[in-house]
Amino acid sequence: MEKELAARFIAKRIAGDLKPGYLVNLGVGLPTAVSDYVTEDMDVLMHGENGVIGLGKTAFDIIKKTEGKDKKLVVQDDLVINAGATKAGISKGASFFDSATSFGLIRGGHVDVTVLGTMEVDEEGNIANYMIPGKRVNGMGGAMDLCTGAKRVFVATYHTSGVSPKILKKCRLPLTAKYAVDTIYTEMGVFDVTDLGIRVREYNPEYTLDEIQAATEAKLIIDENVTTTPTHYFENL
Amino acid sequence: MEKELAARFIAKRIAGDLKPGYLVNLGVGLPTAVSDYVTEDMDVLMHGENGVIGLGKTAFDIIKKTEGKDKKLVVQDDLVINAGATKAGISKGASFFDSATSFGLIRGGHVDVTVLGTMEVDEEGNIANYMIPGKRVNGMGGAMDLCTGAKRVFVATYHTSGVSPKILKKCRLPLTAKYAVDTIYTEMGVFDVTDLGIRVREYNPEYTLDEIQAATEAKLIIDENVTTTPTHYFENL
Amino acid sequence: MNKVVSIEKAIENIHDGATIMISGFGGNGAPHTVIDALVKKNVRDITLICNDSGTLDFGAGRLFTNHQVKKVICSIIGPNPESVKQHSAGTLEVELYPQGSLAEMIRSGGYGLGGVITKSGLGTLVEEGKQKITIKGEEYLVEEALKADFALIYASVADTVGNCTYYGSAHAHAPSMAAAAEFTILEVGNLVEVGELEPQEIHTQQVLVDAIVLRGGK
Amino acid sequence: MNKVVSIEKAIENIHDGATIMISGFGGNGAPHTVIDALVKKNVRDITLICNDSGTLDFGAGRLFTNHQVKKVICSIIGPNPESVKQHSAGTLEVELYPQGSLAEMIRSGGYGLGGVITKSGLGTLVEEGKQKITIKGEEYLVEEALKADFALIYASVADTVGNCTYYGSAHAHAPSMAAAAEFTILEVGNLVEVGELEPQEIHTQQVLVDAIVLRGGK
Repeated sequence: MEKELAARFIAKRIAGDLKPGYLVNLGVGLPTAVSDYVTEDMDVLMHGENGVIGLGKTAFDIIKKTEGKDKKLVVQDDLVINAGATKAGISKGASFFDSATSFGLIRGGHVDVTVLGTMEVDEEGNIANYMIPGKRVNGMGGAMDLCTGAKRVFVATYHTSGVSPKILKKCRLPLTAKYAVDTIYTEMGVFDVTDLGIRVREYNPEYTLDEIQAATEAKLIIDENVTTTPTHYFENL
Repeated sequence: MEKELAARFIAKRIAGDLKPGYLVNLGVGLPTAVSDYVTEDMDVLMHGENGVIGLGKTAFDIIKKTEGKDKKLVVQDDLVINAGATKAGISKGASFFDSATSFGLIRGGHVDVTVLGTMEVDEEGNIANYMIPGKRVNGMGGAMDLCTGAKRVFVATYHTSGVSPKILKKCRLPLTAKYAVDTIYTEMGVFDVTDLGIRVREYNPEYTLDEIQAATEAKLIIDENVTTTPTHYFENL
Repeated sequence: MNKVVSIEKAIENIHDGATIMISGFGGNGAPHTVIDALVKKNVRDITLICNDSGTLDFGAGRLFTNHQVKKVICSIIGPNPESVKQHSAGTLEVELYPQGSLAEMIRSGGYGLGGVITKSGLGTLVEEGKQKITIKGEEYLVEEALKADFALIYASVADTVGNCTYYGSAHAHAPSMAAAAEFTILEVGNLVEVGELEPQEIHTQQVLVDAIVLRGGK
Repeated sequence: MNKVVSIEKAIENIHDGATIMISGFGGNGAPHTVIDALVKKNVRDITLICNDSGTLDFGAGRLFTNHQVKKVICSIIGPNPESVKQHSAGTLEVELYPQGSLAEMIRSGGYGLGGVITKSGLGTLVEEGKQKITIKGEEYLVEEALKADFALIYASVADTVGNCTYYGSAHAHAPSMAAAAEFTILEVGNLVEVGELEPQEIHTQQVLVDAIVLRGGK
């Protein structure tokens, strides 16, 4: 699957697993695209760890919105941004709060799903997505809290780095969190981390199960419940 | 000094030590009377541990006040109460917040003075004011946090229980906090807890220093700086 | 998701033996309508987490009068003679905490922290049997996080999805309790439409509220 | 007590080597006017506590560009190449924390708690050299409280005594920073009279603010 199409397919597939009422936090990069497939009728709320519930998809003029009621709050450069520091809109019923509250909601298990990109993930659900020793230092941001606290951790990633598998027996890079990941979404399928290892829930029929195993370091569990990804996830990407 | 008059004298004397900008928390009982001697020009703010800065002296109709701007907040029985659960007013610039924030302000040293009544206090500044073993259980409420966190702990108390001294060498009742008290205000005078023991800062000239020592179990430090309480504190009580 | 339900529906899953947090301070700001219903339903053996045991006929105190509480975790029981009497008689277990520690213990339960590192209670009976920890040479007491099956809270105004704003002394432990319970019932004085509350005036976020009932049960 | 002062007066006591907390998230909601003045004054050897090191020309990031920071305590430095470069060159000390731990560490410093009991960072490099604690059979990491000499924060609206309300993404760590510093300078977008903010819409209380400056320095 071509890379850009793969990204959109993964995003759409994840959106399909978001249930009404879910509070969802999207990491930067690949995960951000999930919001493109979240429609209003899905009743899903977006969480920004910088202190917002109800992040909107598109940036509308938040300043104009408040001019009516609370003139005193209209300050030229007070914006709503998402966790990637990009200007964002808000949806109806949105709320603002401070970082301590925001991460309280995360650690307290009130965020139903966090979607994160990764460099490595392994069969114990360990995830490594914040640093490569000897390379440019970035910082973990909110990833460790999200991995530890969110009710469900979804990984959105290309199946391989292009050179080598990303789904490993054991992560080699410094971990972001241990035993954290619930499900891995790639262009090749949907993979649940279970106590016995990584189980293929469904796969993209463009690939054979053998091809998928070949692109994966961890031994995949393939049982009689495995299905192919429903065709509608490949449409209107 | 007659008991009711003593209470008013103690309250007025404490009010005299409150400086502009101070955030002050008054305990129930004797300390509550301090607010009677706090005038607006003193620029002192009252803290209620139930989540208010700017508790007013008198209960005015808080409901009526908000009717103009925020109609939706007008609920028949939403009141401002003080920590003694009595209806209270608020002053201009008042703010409401939750208990976690309120005690954060206390523990974080943002309350400049707490005024507490007591059963016992000793020369190390230990204070025992919340329980008598075998007697009716009450609970410590916010007293332990206030004693531990407030910048200055003032004790407002009658000098003796009527039967025995309250200012002891060592508290006998279960402690509310260790090394907590800064100053003790009684009808007999003002007593600072120092590293060397309890020093008489000033005394009520109705008593002799010998009489005061006789009513005190702890050995008092009396040095050349001791004065009598200024006469204006005895006026307009 | 409109969460407004009847009072009967809201409390239908509250069972005997449940751990319940109830907001309010001396009964002020308590969810009186929900408490009414709880008294009527006569749920027994409650472990109650609250600021104080209220008074005989106001706030959470009414549950003591009706002998529904097995254990109370709070900071004051003095003003409710019934709770004091039951404690003396050995029929009510009482766990007392400094009010500020209690506030953080509830918040910690709701916000995924294991406990509270505080000086409040050091050198007193409160520290008995508890862990201590030394940080930068200073000693602190560790108080463990509190969680509950249900939180019953009150707010002056809320929208139909559960965003709400407290007023006056009704704030207290309510926001932390909403986070610390599996199921939170919000009693509201004035219900408004979604969007009527500005984002910055919301004290408790909709995701923490599971059911909404109207004060008076209308 | 009217706390509005000139920007020069507000920062007059900020000295070389000071520990300074600066609010904002990716520079958004940062006190840009105060940062301008700090750059102009050229205060050196700062220990900076902030969410992130901003970008080259926005927010706290400008202090790196001007080589004023000796050490930074934050959760992200990636988006500011200057902070990354100085760190690689060994001229900037960097202490990274999970953002949620950082938030609670600042709050703990402001609210008199010794530290934070969290699972974030367990089993990672973050736990190295730190205390752990077991509560109800579960292991947690202890992260120590943070305090500062100065906090520089921004709010959309404030009254002249320092009560203020944040808006949008400007909230972040500002309320905790205001509590955790010895001296807090509040930069405000719109200044109003005392009494214009309703008690329930105040996010940070006047007692935490020591000086107020107007955005743009007017």
